Amino acid sequence: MAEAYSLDELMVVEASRHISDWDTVMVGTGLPMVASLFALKNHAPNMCYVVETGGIAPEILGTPSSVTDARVMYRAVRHGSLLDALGGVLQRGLADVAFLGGAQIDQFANVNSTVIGDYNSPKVRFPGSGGANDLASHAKKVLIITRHEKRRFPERCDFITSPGYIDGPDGRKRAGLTSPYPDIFVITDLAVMAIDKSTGRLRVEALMPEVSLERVKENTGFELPDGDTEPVEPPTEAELRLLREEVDPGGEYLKTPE
Amino acid sequence: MAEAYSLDELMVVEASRHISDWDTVMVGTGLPMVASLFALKNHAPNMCYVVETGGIAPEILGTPSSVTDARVMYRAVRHGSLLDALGGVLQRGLADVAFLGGAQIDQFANVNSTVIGDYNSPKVRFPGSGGANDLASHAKKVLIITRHEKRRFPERCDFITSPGYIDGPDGRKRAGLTSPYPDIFVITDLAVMAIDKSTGRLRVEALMPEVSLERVKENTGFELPDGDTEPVEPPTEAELRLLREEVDPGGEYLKTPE
Amino acid sequence: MTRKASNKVMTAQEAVKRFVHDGATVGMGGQSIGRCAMAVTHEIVRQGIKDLTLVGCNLSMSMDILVGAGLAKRTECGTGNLERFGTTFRWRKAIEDRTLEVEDYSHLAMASRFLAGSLGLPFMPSKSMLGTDILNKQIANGSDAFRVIDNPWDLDEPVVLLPACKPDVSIIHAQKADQMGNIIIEGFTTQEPEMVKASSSVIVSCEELISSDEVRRHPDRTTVPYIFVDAVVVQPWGSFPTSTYGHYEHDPEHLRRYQACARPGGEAYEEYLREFIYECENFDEHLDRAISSARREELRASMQKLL
Amino acid sequence: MTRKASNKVMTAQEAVKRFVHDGATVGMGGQSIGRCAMAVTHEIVRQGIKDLTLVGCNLSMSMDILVGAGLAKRTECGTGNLERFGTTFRWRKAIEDRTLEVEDYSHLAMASRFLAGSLGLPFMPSKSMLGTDILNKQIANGSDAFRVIDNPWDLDEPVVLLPACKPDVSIIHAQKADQMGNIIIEGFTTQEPEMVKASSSVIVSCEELISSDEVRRHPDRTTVPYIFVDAVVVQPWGSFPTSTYGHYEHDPEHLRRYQACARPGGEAYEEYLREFIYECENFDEHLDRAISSARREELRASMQKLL
Repeated sequence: MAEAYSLDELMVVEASRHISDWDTVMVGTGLPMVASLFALKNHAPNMCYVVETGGIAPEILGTPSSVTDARVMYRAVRHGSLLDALGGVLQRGLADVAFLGGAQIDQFANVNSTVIGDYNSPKVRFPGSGGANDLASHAKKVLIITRHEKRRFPERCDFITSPGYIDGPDGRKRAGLTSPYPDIFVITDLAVMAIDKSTGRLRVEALMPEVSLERVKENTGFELPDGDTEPVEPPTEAELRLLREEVDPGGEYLKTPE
Repeated sequence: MAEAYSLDELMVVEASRHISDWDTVMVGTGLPMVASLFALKNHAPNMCYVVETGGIAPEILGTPSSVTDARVMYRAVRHGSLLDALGGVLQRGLADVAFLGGAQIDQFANVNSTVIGDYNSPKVRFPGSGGANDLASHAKKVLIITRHEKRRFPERCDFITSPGYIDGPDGRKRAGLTSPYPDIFVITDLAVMAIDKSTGRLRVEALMPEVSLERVKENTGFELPDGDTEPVEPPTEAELRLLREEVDPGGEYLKTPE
Repeated sequence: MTRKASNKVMTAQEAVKRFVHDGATVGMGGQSIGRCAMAVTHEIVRQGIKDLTLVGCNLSMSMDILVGAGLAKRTECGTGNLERFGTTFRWRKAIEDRTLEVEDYSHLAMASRFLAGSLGLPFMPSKSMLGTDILNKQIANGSDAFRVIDNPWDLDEPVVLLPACKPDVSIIHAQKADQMGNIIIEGFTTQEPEMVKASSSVIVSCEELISSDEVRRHPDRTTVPYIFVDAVVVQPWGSFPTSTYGHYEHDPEHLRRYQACARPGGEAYEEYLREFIYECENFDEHLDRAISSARREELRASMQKLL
Repeated sequence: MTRKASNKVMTAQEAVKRFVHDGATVGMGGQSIGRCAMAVTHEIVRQGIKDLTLVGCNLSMSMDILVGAGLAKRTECGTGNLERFGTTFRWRKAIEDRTLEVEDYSHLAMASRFLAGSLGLPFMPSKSMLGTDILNKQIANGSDAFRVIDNPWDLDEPVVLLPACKPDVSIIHAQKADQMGNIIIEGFTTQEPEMVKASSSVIVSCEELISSDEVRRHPDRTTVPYIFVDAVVVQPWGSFPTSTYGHYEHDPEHLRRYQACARPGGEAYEEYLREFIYECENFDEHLDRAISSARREELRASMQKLL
């Protein structure tokens, strides 16, 4: 009998599964950092973890609290600058995967991390792009991790900080982005959504255990098409142990089940 | 009674006098390297010698034979790249002085180091710009050192590799150069010529000992206006000793008098 | 102006007096909870230098203090936050209240603007921000900072041009410097190499003053040579409560204490500024109030374990 | 293509076979009489890989050999020469005979083109070459490589745009590398950091293979990380007769010997190629023919005195 786990935990484990061994992965802060660290320690020991602060292929120590944390620089093969990482690796086209979070994600997988309300008279101001726009613009595959709440999934973002498919299947191409048709996955505590390249819109690909497509739809502010879904594999005991004991031992990012 | 010296030696000493202590000087290869090294050891101990290969403020060991020679990197405060030196110091506007040589120099102090004859069917092909174009384009003051032969001073260069005043007083400004009105000095074994900013043309400012303006004119392919000239100070014994014993001890660059 | 090989060691007080002026554009070193130039920032607050435009990639606690103290009129940056320790609350409030001008960029876009400045170029191309509101809404707002042109070698390819960013003065905290102003930054370097080289003046505070002889023994390790630097302030713990790689970790306690005052603002925030900045003659006095020596040892030991 | 952390150590023979192809654009490491990638160059000559476009800032003896051996169809560079040791005679002759296409740049212009390539940008602005024939005659010749536009923020200011230069393969010689391909260049780095990062494939020969553990102990010293590198060739003396900073000085004797053959060309040059390249199975055999062990000790000792 498998151990109890929280959907937050499974979300992180499932997100990590979208990283393959040997991938070069450009990693944002927060949950992306946790899920990438999990991948590195679990099934992708040869991945090249790249931090926007410039570290290349660090071995990473448990639970960094910032991209400037010495834990994300541990035994890197090179320390460098923002320009090296975001320009010389990412914009240069060498990131297989980029991994970010976001406050709002819309049906085209555009991400808003700038503002709720009007840009010129904001209701709530968020931190802004940081490296997120760069990550979403230049990687071959984009992973977005966020908790599934209706307000986080509006039909249109109040402000597009980081491009998804913008407004349809050829939106990125028209905008002139160098990576015009990337795979994009949105991994939440309820489901995995992916861009359908024929529409440029998100659809549900997989559901967390005991979560129905209906429940996902109820918690999503834009329309999701019906279609086949797969169940997300629960975490193994070994995965849970790794997550709890090495990746986030203090539970700084993830709650374990009560 | 002063020691005998060659005009080659005086040319180098005189050229060095155009470098002041504390100047940041971007130095090309050959005689500019020798004259700048002389300035550093003689009267400008605090100058910042910058080599295009990236060395900043090296202390320099005697007679380097190349900008890649370890002698020009000796005890630098930083090693770097071509981009650091030519982009980050020179184009950035931080060079007080740039110091170069050249195969042809015309009346506007334009320099040719590319080709004799037509560019598309060359009589003689030279090495090309190297950093010379960058030096002449971006420094606040430009020093050019060369032996005085008529064929080296044509009315118009066969090919403008490095800009002087191009075609008149506002030639550089019109071309869009960031340093539109630099001082330019041409130091030879016969004379010191300088740009007259009202005409954008070279005129003789100083004459080597026992050299007449007539002799300079005979050895120059373009017209030189009459006007006041000063005599170039002969080198002191201490200067000659420094030149011969520390700067070019093997006589690799300069012949001493027979 | 060319900076010379003279002795540039001075107090933060003198450095700020000489190189930071009302209305200046200030390049902010550090990022998030790492290596922010806190000592120099405090001195700017004490001297009340105002109408500042703060520029950088991630602006963090040092920026938030200058905004909170009412000294900033504008920011140009990629983010304002302290990651796990929350957002920059005084900055957020000032934007929501529309008392602060902001220009938004991606981190790469800001780094690219500094790169242009560091190379003496008027602008830098970028392939970021295309198709987004960072570009579109700011252009619609009449911002002069974004141009989209066709790549002359592929007319189907739009390219963003961004104007060079050349701060009047940059303030950074580094591990090492010598008295000439040669700087060694260890670990991550953020946008600082390009930003510093793009700046008209540069103030560096450092954990450790080393000899120029040591610099000349390892010229490969110098991050920025002295020709870009104007003032060297020797200030151990100069980035507290943010970390300095190799020296000490960030201090979660003091970061939370600041955030607890910055979030509500008002009296709580005024009290923070009074207790920890205005009433302190210098940064050492701030440190005496803010952190015990036992705690300092802990943060040093904690960093040592991560190297 | 993304390069992985696998073991990339191989012979020059294998590296050239896998990564240098007929018609390739080849980025040339080193400069003048310093750190040219001679071992890899010799292997290209032995394998007769042809129709090459050679790119770099200062192209030197390695370029001259490829031109002299009839393998180059074009160069794009800032200079061809060996400074005190004379010009690159085979290159000069080929240009004068109009058997080689050339595109001329300043050194900064070429470095800027590599910078664009290394950042994934289609072009880079430049303020060099304005008002000169490098620009004007090549534009008049119909070259597609130069555009002059107005600075959008100051319409009175012309700015040159240069297209990114992205070599198919770069060949460089470094002091140190590990088997993953992390590279440490000591001393001057020429245009190599940008050129290497702009390239689709990279072959590095090195004086010394170090452990990845050593690389990870000093991440501040890595010049280029492994994600840009495809092949590591361990070849002490791999830049002979040019120098490798920290290891050995250039060898004036062999440089003069080469120049004495390159200047006249013809039989003398064919003989040089035969004796020192074609008849050698590998670079070690070349070294055995070209320099005695006593002389090697002299050049090593001579470099040690300069450090």
